[in-house]
Amino acid sequence: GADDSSDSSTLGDAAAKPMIALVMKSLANEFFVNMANGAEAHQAEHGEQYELLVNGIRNESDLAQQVNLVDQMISSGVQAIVIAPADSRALVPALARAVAAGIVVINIDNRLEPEILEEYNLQIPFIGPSNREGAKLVGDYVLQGLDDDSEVAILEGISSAFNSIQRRTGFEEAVAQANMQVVTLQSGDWDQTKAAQLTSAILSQYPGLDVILAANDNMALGAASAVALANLDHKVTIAGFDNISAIHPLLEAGAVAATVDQFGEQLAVFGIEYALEAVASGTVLEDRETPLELITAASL
Amino acid sequence: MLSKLSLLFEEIFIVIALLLLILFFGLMTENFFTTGTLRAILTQLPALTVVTIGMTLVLISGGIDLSVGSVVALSAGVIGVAFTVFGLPLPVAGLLGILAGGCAGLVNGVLGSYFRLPVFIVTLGMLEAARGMAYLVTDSQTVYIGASIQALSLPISGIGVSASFLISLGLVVLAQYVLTRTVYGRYLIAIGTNEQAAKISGIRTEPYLMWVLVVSGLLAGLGGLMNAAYLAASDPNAATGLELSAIAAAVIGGTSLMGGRGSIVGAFIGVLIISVLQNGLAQMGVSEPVKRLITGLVIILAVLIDRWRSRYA
Amino acid sequence: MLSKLSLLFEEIFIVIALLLLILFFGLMTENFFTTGTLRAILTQLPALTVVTIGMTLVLISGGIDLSVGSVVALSAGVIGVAFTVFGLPLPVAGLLGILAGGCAGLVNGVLGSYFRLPVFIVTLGMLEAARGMAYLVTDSQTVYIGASIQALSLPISGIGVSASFLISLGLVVLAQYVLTRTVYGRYLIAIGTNEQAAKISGIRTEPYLMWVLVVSGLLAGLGGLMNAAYLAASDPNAATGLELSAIAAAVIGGTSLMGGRGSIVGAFIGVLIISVLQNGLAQMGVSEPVKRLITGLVIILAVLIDRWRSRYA
Amino acid sequence: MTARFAIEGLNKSFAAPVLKQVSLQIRPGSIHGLVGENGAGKSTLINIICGLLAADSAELTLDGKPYYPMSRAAALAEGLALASQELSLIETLTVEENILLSSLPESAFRIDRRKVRLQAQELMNLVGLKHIPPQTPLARLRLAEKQLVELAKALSMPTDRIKLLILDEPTSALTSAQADQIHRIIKQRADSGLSVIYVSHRLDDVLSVCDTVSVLRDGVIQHTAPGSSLTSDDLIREMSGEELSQHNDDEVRKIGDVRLRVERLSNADFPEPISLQCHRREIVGIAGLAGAGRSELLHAIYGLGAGHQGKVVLVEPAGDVLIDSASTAAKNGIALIAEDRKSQGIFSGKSVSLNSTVAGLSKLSGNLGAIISKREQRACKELISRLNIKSEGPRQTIDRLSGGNQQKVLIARWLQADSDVWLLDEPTRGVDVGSKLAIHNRLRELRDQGATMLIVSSELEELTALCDRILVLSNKKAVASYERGQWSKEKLLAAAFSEHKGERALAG
Ligand SMILES: Nc1ncnc2c1ncn2[C@@H]1O[C@H](COP(=O)(O)OP(=O)(O)OP(=O)(O)O)[C@@H](O)[C@H]1O
Ligand SMILES: Nc1ncnc2c1ncn2[C@@H]1O[C@H](COP(=O)(O)OP(=O)(O)OP(=O)(O)O)[C@@H](O)[C@H]1O
Ligand SMILES: [Mg+2]
Ligand SMILES: [Mg+2]
Repeated sequence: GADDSSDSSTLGDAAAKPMIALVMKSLANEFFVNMANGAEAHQAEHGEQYELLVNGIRNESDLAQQVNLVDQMISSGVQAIVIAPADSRALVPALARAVAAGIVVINIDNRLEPEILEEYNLQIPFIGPSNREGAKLVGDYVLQGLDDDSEVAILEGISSAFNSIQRRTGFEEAVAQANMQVVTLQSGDWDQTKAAQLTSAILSQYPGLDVILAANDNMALGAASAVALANLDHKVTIAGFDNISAIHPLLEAGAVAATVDQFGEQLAVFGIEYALEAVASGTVLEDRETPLELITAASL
Repeated sequence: MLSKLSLLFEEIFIVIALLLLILFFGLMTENFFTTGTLRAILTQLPALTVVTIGMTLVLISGGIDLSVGSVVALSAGVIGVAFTVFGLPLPVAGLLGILAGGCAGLVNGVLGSYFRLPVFIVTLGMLEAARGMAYLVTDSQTVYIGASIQALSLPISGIGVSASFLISLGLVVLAQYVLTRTVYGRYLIAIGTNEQAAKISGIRTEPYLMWVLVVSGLLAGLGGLMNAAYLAASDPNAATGLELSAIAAAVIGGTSLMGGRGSIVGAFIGVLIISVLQNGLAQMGVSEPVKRLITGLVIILAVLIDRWRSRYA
Repeated sequence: MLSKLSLLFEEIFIVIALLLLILFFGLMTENFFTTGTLRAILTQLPALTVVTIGMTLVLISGGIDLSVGSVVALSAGVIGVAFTVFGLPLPVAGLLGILAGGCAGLVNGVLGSYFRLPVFIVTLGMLEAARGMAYLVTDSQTVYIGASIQALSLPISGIGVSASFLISLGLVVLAQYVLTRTVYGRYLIAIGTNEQAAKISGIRTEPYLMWVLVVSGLLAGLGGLMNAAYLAASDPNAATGLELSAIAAAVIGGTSLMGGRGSIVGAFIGVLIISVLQNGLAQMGVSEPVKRLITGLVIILAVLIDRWRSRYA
Repeated sequence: MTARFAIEGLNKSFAAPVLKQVSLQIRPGSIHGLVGENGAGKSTLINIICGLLAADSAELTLDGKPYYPMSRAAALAEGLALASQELSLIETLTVEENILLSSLPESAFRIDRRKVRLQAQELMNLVGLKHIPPQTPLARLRLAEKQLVELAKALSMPTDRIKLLILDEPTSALTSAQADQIHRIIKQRADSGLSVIYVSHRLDDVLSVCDTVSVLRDGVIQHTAPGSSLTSDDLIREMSGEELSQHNDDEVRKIGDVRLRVERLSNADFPEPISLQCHRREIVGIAGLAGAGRSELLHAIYGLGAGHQGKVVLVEPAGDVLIDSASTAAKNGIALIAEDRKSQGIFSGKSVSLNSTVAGLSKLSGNLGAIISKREQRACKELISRLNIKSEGPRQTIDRLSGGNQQKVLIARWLQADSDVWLLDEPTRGVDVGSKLAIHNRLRELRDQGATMLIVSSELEELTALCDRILVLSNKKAVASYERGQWSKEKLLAAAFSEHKGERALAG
């Protein structure tokens, strides 16, 4: 640390080597950890091009803390902020402050609401997948071939979170298209234990339940363990989202039918590359949607 | 005989609260009175139960342990990594997890007892630190352990309940026995009531105040094992906020936050109330806001009912 | 004169802890000593500060208020909905939010004081219930309020600090004044130290115990307003776990969890420590596990340093 | 003459009736003494008068008007000042704030510090606390000083508002010199028209101070008569229903071998090393003024606190045992009954059973520390009857016992632990005369069975009645030691004052 500070004591140096801040949601969540790891690996390879500062919030729903982080990044003099906003509206004013301070802002993962961007007269490019399409993709896959009268339960994340709403909507579209019924929709707060407890209760209320669509893999894991413990006489099909490594054994064993990969590792890297370009060129870039891939036992 | 009856009487109001709750859910949902529900409740009880036992003991000694939730996650993480990464046999991995909990408890205990720091703050620090360590050992990733560990959570054939459940029940009985029938328990109560008077009565208070936090740590470690067995995985984010549930269960069961008064059996009934509540609300499938509102009301109602105890007993 | 010096001395160790922390981050990061950092800290302080003032008063009276985090969210939610859905002018909406906090505090206060329920449990119930209500009023969605409310959070030109900050600083001074210079403050300390003795001295304890929770509720409501102003939005998930930060700040600042002892100025320094810690860690960009570990250690170190006070003062 | 305050037909029951048809008249300017055994109901009566408890039925009149206080605050507003037996002081506030707590002078929303200091200082001078700065935190004070603060607090009400001053055992922790000073103040106030209710177990004081005395026995007023027409024997007879004879063993007895050796013991508060030897079958008294360091000496011997130098050795047949902590002390048969019963003695909210057996649990437990409840029950019942503790049984919470009976429970605790070295700090504070003699006899019995005792008492009579030898402390130094037969009250007092230069305020 001491060397760095003497290095970059002159403004010229700092300008020559831009500092990019990656502001994440919970760094305790595997998906974002992977994203951060991808970014750090990229920086290690391109160390001569830029410096990277990675920060996340303690708790995915703590908006104030993320706003804080943005302010702190502004004050630590970064050239660009690549952000996965915890909320699509509340982060806009803070990012407006960043833009006003001459910082390039790139939006990844969770799209900022266009209306509010307009109100602030901002153009912030978005790079990321469509959570809704991803949910629809995995939903379509697991529901195909099941009877029309199948009972479906949806475990959503924190109900107010943008991703959670998007994924829930995608799931609901898939269920509607398959002409099935959502018997219950409850929030497992993205949490494995909570999802397991919810699933146990749902299974005693709806003993004939056929499908559980979980808005992330942690909740899918929880649901799978609850199903294993419930001693059922029929199979329950489970879908997840995110493709974390712990889900692979369950995919192989067939306990979980499918999940979706959004290539989180590359997501941040895309964002950083965009940011570098924008810093160099001084122009604002277009939005870009990143790919999604359905993961099943076969594709492992 | 008489003393046993009056003991029952002490818990009677809280048992009534539990029965009312069960009745309520029985009326509100279709399938509440089924073996499925019973089974669901019995499989999820053990972890909260063992953690609550430790918490109750700590509260009786006049302290508090805010770190239990993080310690559960740490222990689960240690177990997952020991088993999958280092390939240790499950019993060894499980033991390591429990010991990790014990170490966290030891740090709490030494700082709180011998350094005389406020336990609230020490364990609040440990809440952060143990969670950080849980992330470190698991590399912030959920570790899938596999079905083998679920044996602990699966009903033993012939008995119909799981090993986890039997262990937690055994610990309830043991802890209640120690608390009410042994010198250690009596000393704990004395220390929680008036530490200075306990010292003058010849009780070495420091070791007791230390050990009760170590026990709480060990039990949280065991809770981590049970949580991992329940999930067949270890989740570094597990058990966030568990400390508040454990305290609520203890207090609903008649434990005083001022120290010196409490009952393990009461706390267990508190755990039952919380589990029935969670399960019932999930079966009703009401929305999250309504769940929160009802949970809040039930917590307050339970102590309101318990208040009658002090009036009529 | 002498009493003022000794008052300064009482806080001196904790001020030293703060300075050490600042020094540490100054050495570890490049841009810590900039106006930007100061500004970031100053804009985020107010909400935690006002909530901590209420918490400190409650702790001094011998109680605790676990519901503050949820009440902040409820108040913010009420403000957002009143402004955007019902189209009320901002000042009215803000007042409604503060009043919503006051109502939550009133329920806490009546149950805790007149019904004599344990405050820990009552406010734990309120923690759930108020969060539920926050979800209900906002329909579980972040309500975007708009730039107009941010005026409260933006530096006033010429002064360089925001209205929120000035208000919170004013409240620190006011609360410290009330605590140390008025009869109410002395009575609060008396009740927190020994409620029975206070009663024998002719103090009506119930109204005090009720009002202190109402005040905490009102301040949490104000915290909600400040949170909304900061975010330009009201977030029903806001301020989760804020109660623990507020308690930590108060205790770091020398407030006793057993009641009867505490200082608002000390608590404010506790808030500064927590803010500087968060900011500094973010600027260092260390990983989440390490952040957790350091946060835990600093909390414990701060009280360890504070321990010297009782030894040498 | 009409009564200032009158009680007619007052009844109060808890589990059992405590006060039955109590009637009292208190004239303006009269000091009305109230005496009775521990648990007779004196404090209960006072709590009712002061609005802290509600009577089941009663007619109360104050200055001819009906008076039914709903709370202590209401009673205070009517002009009833109280010095409570269980001290109503706040440890975290300063002395001056405590004294004026009920009526802190304000100006413009803030406490008027200058007025507080002036008013408090005046009251402190009055009760003999001149030597303490008014801003001292109360927690730094000794018990006796606290009791004086409680008195100053009761006297703080302006003379034109105060109608009745109630003193519940106001001198129990004071030396006789301090008590005399208090009595002078009370008499002065009474001469100017104040009515006083005065409760005490020091019967001679009651007789010399009070113009009227009422005796309460088992919740019934037995007798009310002018103080001048009574003797303390009369009072004892009315209180207990039987004759009591104080017995002073005058002969010099033969003591046993050395049991406890204190060798050059000193600590931070106690710079001058003290050496001392106590024998089997010996009672050693420790005399001194308030603050002489008597309590501290007992605490240091018992191994409490830190930073001690020198050593304390218990002589055992099997070899000497070094006492370095309270738990080694307790384990080796040393008992300490501390001065402040409430904070250092009882386990409040717990049963008589827990309180009486906590130090001797090992005797009641079998393998692995399991308590055998039959033994426990039996032991507790035995203790209750042996010490004549007035309670509903082992399961009653100790807070509901009267003060004197709580004291007996503490003695029971160490009896149960089979202690044979006893360190007793004011062992009969707040104990009625009958029980006091019973405790004395109990202590003599223990001594005859071979016990060693060190007794601190502010009552010289108690020391001269019990002790074989009296050690005098003055200003934290051991200044003299007298064997039975060598001492006189004058000698003891002179020694006690010898090192306290310029602190005469304590003696009055
Ligand atoms: N709250 C209570 N509940 C039950 N019994 C009580 C309660 N308070 C007092 N008693 C009982 O009432 C009786 C009278 O107690 P009180 O304190 O009035 O005695 P006292 O005359 O003041 O004795 P002492 O001289 O020891 O202070 C005692 O037997 C006591 O056990
Ligand atoms: N300055 C002080 N600050 C705090 N505590 C003190 C101070 N002086 C004495 N004490 C405590 O007060 C208690 C009694 O003190 P000490 O032994 O000096 O008095 P004593 O001779 O027993 O007189 P008394 O009759 O008043 O009890 C002890 O427990 C001691 O620790
Ligand atoms: Mg009494
Ligand atoms: Mg003493």
